[in-house]
Amino acid sequence: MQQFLDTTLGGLVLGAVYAAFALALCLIWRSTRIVNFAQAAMAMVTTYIALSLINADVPYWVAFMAAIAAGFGLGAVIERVIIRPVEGKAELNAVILTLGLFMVLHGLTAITFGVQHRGFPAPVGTSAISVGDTSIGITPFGILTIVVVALVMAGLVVLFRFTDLGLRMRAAAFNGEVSRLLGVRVGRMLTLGWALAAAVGAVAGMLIAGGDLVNPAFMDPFVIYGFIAAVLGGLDSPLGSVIGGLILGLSLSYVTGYVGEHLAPLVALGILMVVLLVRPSGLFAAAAARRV
Amino acid sequence: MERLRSIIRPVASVPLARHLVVALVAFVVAMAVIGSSSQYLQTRYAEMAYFAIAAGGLTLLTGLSGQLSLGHGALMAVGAYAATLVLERTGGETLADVFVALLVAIAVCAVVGVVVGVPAARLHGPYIAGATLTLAVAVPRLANQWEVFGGEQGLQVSVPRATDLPAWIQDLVWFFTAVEIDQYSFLAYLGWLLLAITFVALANLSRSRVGRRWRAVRDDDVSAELAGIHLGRARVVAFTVSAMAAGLAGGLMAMNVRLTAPGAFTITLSLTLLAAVVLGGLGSLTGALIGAGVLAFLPKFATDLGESVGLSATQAAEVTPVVYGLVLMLVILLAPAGIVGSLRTFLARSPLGSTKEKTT
Amino acid sequence: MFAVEDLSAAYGPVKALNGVTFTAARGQVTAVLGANGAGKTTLLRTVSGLVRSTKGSVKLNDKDITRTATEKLTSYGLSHVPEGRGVIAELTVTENLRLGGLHRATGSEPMPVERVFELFPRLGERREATAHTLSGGERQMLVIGRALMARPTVLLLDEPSLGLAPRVVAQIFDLLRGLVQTEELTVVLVEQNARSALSIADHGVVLNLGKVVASAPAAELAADEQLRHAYLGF
Amino acid sequence: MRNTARRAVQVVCVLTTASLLAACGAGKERPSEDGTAVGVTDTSIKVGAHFPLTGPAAPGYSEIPSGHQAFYEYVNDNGGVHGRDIEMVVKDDAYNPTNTSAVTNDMILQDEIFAMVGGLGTPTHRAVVQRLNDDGIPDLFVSSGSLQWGDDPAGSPMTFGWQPDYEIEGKVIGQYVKENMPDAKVGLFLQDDDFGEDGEKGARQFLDAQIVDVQKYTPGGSTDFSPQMSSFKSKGVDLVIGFNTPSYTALSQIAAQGVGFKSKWFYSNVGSDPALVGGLLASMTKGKIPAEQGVKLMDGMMTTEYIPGVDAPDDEWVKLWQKVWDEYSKKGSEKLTNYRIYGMSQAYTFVQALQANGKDLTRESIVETIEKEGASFEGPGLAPFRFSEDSHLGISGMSVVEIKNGASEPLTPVLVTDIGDAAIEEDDSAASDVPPSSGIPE
Repeated sequence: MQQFLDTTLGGLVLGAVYAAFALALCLIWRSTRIVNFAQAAMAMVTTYIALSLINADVPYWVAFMAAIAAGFGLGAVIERVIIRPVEGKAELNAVILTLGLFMVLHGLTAITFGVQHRGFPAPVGTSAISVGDTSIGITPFGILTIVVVALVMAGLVVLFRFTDLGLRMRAAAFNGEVSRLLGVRVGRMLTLGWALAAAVGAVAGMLIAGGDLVNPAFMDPFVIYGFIAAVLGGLDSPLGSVIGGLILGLSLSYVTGYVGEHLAPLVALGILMVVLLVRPSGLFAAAAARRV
Repeated sequence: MERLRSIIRPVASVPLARHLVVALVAFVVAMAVIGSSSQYLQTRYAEMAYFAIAAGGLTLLTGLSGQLSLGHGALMAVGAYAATLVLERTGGETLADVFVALLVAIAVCAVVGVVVGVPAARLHGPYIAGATLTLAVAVPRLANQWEVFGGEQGLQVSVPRATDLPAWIQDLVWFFTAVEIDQYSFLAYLGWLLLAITFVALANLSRSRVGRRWRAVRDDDVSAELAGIHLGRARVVAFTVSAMAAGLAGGLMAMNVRLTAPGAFTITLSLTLLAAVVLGGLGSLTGALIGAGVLAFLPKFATDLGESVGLSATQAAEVTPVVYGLVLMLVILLAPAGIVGSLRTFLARSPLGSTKEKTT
Repeated sequence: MFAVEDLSAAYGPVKALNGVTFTAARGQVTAVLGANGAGKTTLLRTVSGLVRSTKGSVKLNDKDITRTATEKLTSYGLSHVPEGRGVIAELTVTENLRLGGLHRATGSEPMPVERVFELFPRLGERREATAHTLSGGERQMLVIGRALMARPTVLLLDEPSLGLAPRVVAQIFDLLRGLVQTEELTVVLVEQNARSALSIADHGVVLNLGKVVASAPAAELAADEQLRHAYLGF
Repeated sequence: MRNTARRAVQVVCVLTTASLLAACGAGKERPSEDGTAVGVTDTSIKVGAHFPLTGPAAPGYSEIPSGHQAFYEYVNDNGGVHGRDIEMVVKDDAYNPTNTSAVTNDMILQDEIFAMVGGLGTPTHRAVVQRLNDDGIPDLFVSSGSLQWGDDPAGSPMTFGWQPDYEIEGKVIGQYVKENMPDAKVGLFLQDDDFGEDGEKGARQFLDAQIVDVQKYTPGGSTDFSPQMSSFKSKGVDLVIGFNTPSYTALSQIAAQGVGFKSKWFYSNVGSDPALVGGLLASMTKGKIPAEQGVKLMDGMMTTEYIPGVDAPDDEWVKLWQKVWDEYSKKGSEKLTNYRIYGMSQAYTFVQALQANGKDLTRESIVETIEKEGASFEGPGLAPFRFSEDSHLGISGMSVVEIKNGASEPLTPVLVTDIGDAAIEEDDSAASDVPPSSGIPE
């Protein structure tokens, strides 16, 4: 029972980060109909930027903000310079392009920062919280992770539901031409979409890295797990992404805890295939069925 | 001269015969080049051969039927483990053992190809990319599940010693290259022989009715379906063929590396294969060969280059993936047809090229 | 005043517009008519900058807007209502309308969403509905209402009658006629349904194969039997 | 036909280009076998080894080759061995067996090394043992305690171990725990390969009844061990014995804290360096706390020791290593660490073997020398080597120590034993060896 509780709590924390990451993928998908396979590498780069700042004695939360800002800038530049030419072209092109970007960012980070594992600090404790005599399987940092992800989601809801900017971004994503006719600067909105997504990705990177070792490959599992979480929720639906992330986090935590860590990717593949073949528009699709 | 033409013309007009001639010429040249190379270079050529086989299968799939697979690293793993387990049982001391192992690797991969291809046929674009990428990560981890695969440290692969090879092969090689065959050159010859055979088979297939169907499916699946082509079936066949090539490549890789372990089949391997076919030009076998050559020889050059500009050894090792990544990006942004495709367009535009096109 | 002069455009080698010239007067409805493929929609898309013109100019109140970016036109007071009932299906009715008001004509007062609901009470009843649940007529009301939110002086309408029942078309055209009078709008109405269009238009322009073949007061066009048979299909 | 010809030309062009390109970089004639050994000239000996310079096993282990190289330079500057300078090629395999196979291939065919000395890692080196033995290349002093380097001299005649094997380490740990903590509920934390397997084998000789849970990890796999630690916690484990590499010591500590699992810890020698693990822990835990405090987290952990380390600066061997390191470290700012001492100690043994071999050096002769004389080599090891024609296993014993303030305090005298059911005996004889005044073995 104790193990089940610990595994569940661990899965929730993991799921929260998957959710944030899936949310980032979802933002990009909505704005440009592209699955960004370089998202994990971008988040890794911003996390390294934060690490260098922390090692230069910059306070943790300043570095955290710097990572978000760096993500924002990186996302904007990448959309403008690299992605814009393939927007609206054959979807294979964008897939190959983002995979190439993944390799380049990966390699350049390794060359710049080295490939060794480095410790990454956490702003709060990473020891389990005790209630009376028994400790429960969640740490202050785990709680912080969930809170931060919840804040990010709340922020995005406010942005998209209640602000004019959010309305412009949604319109640009759904129907670029009509939006242009209504005066929306669609190009800017798409850039902003990528920038926001990369900033959310940067948050996910910081949350994964905290209290753990980082190396240039530390975000690699997110290339597939983030994608699966997003597809699970239906790529188009931010709420779906969040729920997809939590489901995936819990599933993988149970698999790792009770069966074996090495089977986690296989289970993830199984989940993905079942969703794609049985419910192609995702578990929480609102609109018409999508073509997979 | 006229008589010569009359002999050549029928050969040239039958695709199979034409491909056989090209392959034969290429193989003889390859033998000569391999025979006169150092042992180190022979290992590179052997590597180039198995990469080319895998890339050939992948380029056929992606270029002709429009399906992008990032899971070919996993299929190579399946082929490698199949061949390794067979060699472990048979002892791997004779040429026959080697061929049995490779045939089993191909057969197993054919089955896996169908199993993966059926669901994959229903996916497209980013979905099939994500699913096959997951496959590439998941399959090698199965080695940790069952004892028989040897876990993380993998299985050793035994290959025949050169002296155990049939005498006629030893003589033949000596006759052609004036150098005694050894283990390294043996693996290089074997690789190039199988490469030639594979490419003839693949080239023929893409020229055949099956190939035309694949192209139809790639270009416009709705019309293809209206024209009576069974979409799913065409895609599954394409996937299976390309899985078989990956299986053969995996088997050869196992023999060359002499170890089969999950650590060999990383995401990077799959992405690297993709880089090879994109660089050469999707759908082009010549392109796949060029791409494979780059895969086999680039790492050393890129690493040396990195070290010469003052990077440490570990940093320099990262130059290679950066180059692969840049290749993927630049080809997509600047020359989506790849090297071979761009050359063709260029030749077709020049007056020389256009007359050539007419005569063929 | 809205004027198009010698406007040409092409899709690759195909000339879609070939020296089109006409003027739309303030407070009037100018109908652009012609068969399918005559270049009507291309004309509007070229005016909006969605298709690049190869020659000629577009003037709005004597200001040259030929090369103005599409996104800026609403601030100049020009609203283009695209064909195919270009609602943004994923947004609600209110959101669509709000979006329309975000980039108004420079110097104009914001228009309350309620004003549109007064004009189109049907939309008011469905204000929180997602646009893809609307009927064809409702969608057409929504895009017109949305365009009005930008306080335009010139309204370009692309095939508002497409796929609608005659009763609904009549209803929408009535509303349009009313708007032109109360808001002093300049309306360019592109229509295949020439009979209905001419019934509310002041002036008519007939296109064929990208060229203007006739330009005359609406009543004159409606009376020209030969022209009607050749180009207008009634 | 033109088409055919063009195709053929294309293919030939590709091949030719490839060979030309390759020729610029690596065109070398195959080695000639005319009596002199490959990699040996009158003035030099070239050796090579694979180490994880990158990846999760790199922390600590990547420092070992710098110890080797510093000691070789020291020897070279003092006249070399029989007039020959020692040159060492180091290749990174990132602790991935496939890479090991590839870089070993390069070392054999491109660098043409005489012998491999100190190649690191159980799963990694296992991948190349057969290859090295097939090609008759001496494979000396593997940096790993797996049994396979030494328990089958007939099968792998060219391969020699160096450090105590994991089975005898498991036995020593097992006996200590059984005698001193008979009520402990033991959980094993194992690397999922021969490393963990050999250690488990030794420990089970004494602790079979006390082991209540076994958890494994894959190097290069997940770095989150919360599930494993949760399992220990739920099974009531109060003593964990870990056969793992240093990063995984840090990661298991973090995961244990994360799930609130409290226990005593006993890490095998390879995973226990207090300075390294402490530093990793410090940087991973709360904010920026100094490494010394991270080292404190290691306090009370137990491990074993078979060569003197940096915490014994007055030891004669450590004084020698300090002197060599101060003079020959490539980057003066870096400190002497236990891993560099490990490398220098191995290098010392190799130089010792070369000296004993005499001037006529071949691949066969060096193997013969170590088999005949290796057991009497005096060196930094606390216990003697077991080298003979029947065993290529390395150092025969160790003492159990407890970590306090980043230093180790002996809990037992040196305990010497062998694989199988050989008895464990106290034997301090080799611990009193001191280095020759020149610092170079004679």
